[in-house]
Amino acid sequence: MIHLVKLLEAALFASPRPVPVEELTALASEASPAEIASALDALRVHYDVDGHGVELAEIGGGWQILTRAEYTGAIERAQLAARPQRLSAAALETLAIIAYRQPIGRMEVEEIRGVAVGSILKSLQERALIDVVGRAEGLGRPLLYGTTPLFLEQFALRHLEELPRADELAIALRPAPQPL
Amino acid sequence: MIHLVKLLEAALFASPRPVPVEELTALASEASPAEIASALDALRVHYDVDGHGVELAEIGGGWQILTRAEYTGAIERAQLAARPQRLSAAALETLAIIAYRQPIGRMEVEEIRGVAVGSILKSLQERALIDVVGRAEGLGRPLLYGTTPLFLEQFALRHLEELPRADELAIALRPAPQPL
Amino acid sequence: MGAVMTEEQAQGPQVGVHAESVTLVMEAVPAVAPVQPVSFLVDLPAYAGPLDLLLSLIRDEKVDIYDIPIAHIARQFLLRVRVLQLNDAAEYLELAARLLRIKAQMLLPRHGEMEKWEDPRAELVRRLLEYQQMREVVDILERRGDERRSRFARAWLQESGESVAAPLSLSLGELLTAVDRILRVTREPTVHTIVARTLDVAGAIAMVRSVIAERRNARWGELVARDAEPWQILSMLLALLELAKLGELRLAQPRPFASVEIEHDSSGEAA
Repeated sequence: MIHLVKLLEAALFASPRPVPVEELTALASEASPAEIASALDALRVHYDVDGHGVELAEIGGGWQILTRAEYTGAIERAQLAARPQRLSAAALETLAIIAYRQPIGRMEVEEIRGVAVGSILKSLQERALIDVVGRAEGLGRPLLYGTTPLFLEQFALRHLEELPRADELAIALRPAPQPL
Repeated sequence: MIHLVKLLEAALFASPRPVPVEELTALASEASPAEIASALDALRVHYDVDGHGVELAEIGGGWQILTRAEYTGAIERAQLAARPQRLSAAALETLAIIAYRQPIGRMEVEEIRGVAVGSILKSLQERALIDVVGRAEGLGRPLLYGTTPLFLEQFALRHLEELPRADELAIALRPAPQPL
Repeated sequence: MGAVMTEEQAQGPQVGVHAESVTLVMEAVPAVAPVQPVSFLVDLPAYAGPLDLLLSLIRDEKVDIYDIPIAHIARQFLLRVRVLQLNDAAEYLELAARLLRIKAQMLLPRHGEMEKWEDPRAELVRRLLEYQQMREVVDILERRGDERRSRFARAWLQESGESVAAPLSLSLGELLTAVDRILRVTREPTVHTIVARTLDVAGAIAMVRSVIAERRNARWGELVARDAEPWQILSMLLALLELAKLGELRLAQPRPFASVEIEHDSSGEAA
């Protein structure tokens, strides 16, 4: 590959979005637009003829290097198999509150976290980390949530009492005293 | 290029982070680890010999395609990508201590550095270079910190053992001089 | 500073010190003995902490780290703290106080058996070496970090919808961090800030010994500054009790709430 082609390859690789030709000319002021165009063409041909896992594509007025479609399925499957997902900070906080305060209703969790948690509860339930364990007394008999055996398994705990600093949290997360 | 090399190239291209070896193995279950290793080698040689704008690097327990250093200046000037900021001297000192002494608590870091590090720990944690890895026994059960995979990635380390051992440093700790 | 100085420090604020300004500074610090006027321009970079400042001082003055001329270095340290206007940084003042204490300890007469004499500088040397070792690692990290920063990774993010089917990665550390976040934002009264300050009983013992060796007696109020922090008061109290137990001094309080009187115990010496 000639220098200009290598420079374009590096730039397209490092850019977070498709790069229009005008911006590519800023890379090499000595190169004419025609030279840039022919270098792009050389890169495209190199990827196609030489047999690469990637290809050069023109998208939305710009140029971008993309993985070839035939490999995307295998890549996604490998990611799922090898790269475990992590919970978001919000989901972890919700999970922690439920772990230490169960059984607990959605409104109490929202009081502590200060934000709505409806969708988080749903996704934690889909992941089988929490489940509905009953209904509270009182108006509307709201659902109460608790952690599942899978939750204990995830943290290698035998039972809930093994959670560290339970005493501190029990105090901090105590329900507010009822008005008389 | 043979199929396996193209598949690996596509997977490495698709990922902004180093791809862990397990994920590469999951990519082609029919290929042996030796075949994966030799395919990676073929890709590395192809990039080097054929003259590409990118190269293959082994980092943080995985493999990653990176642009060659000689193009960084031009890419930055064309504003197609920006380099991350350097860490402050204080943050680097804190990171160095954690890398060598992990798991380590805040007070021990402060003892070595001679200054308070609370806010630095917080910002290193926000940048995902360190994380809480547990709690110490004893009063207050202080949090213990360790480095993350992103730390290895940002300092181009294959693994922690690539850092020199404490006794290999030029200033190995000597016993205090004997009184005359 | 040589190889240990980071680029960041080199780019940090530079303070040029002329002989005149040093003289002015000296007048403002009566506690520091006057030094020969500095007749050359000194460039002082920004420091990452008191140990960094002390270490570069040792390097600049070309003294042996295993045999630090403590009086001279303490004077230079205080001078730089003044010039760099680090007076408000407790960490710098704490180290300055430590240096002065070591200086006092060095002046103590070493009676009798020399083998039992412990170099008061030993702990400081150990800390300096440990710190210097860490700075070496910083150099390595900085070099590797710069190398990595000179290469770009793929920036474009492929769309991949979050799939519930993927296995979960959960650690107790993550859960505990979440717990800490909750504790910080919920009930503020239950969150205590614990100040990281260990007691320095050994330092207090050394100070009492040096005072008693010189004057035979002292009063509590003379050993503990009025604005002393709790850890200093506690350290002194423990030091006095320890020394009384060892028979090196006697403690007496003539009447309730009076300042405690500390007296050299000569009976212990005779025994």
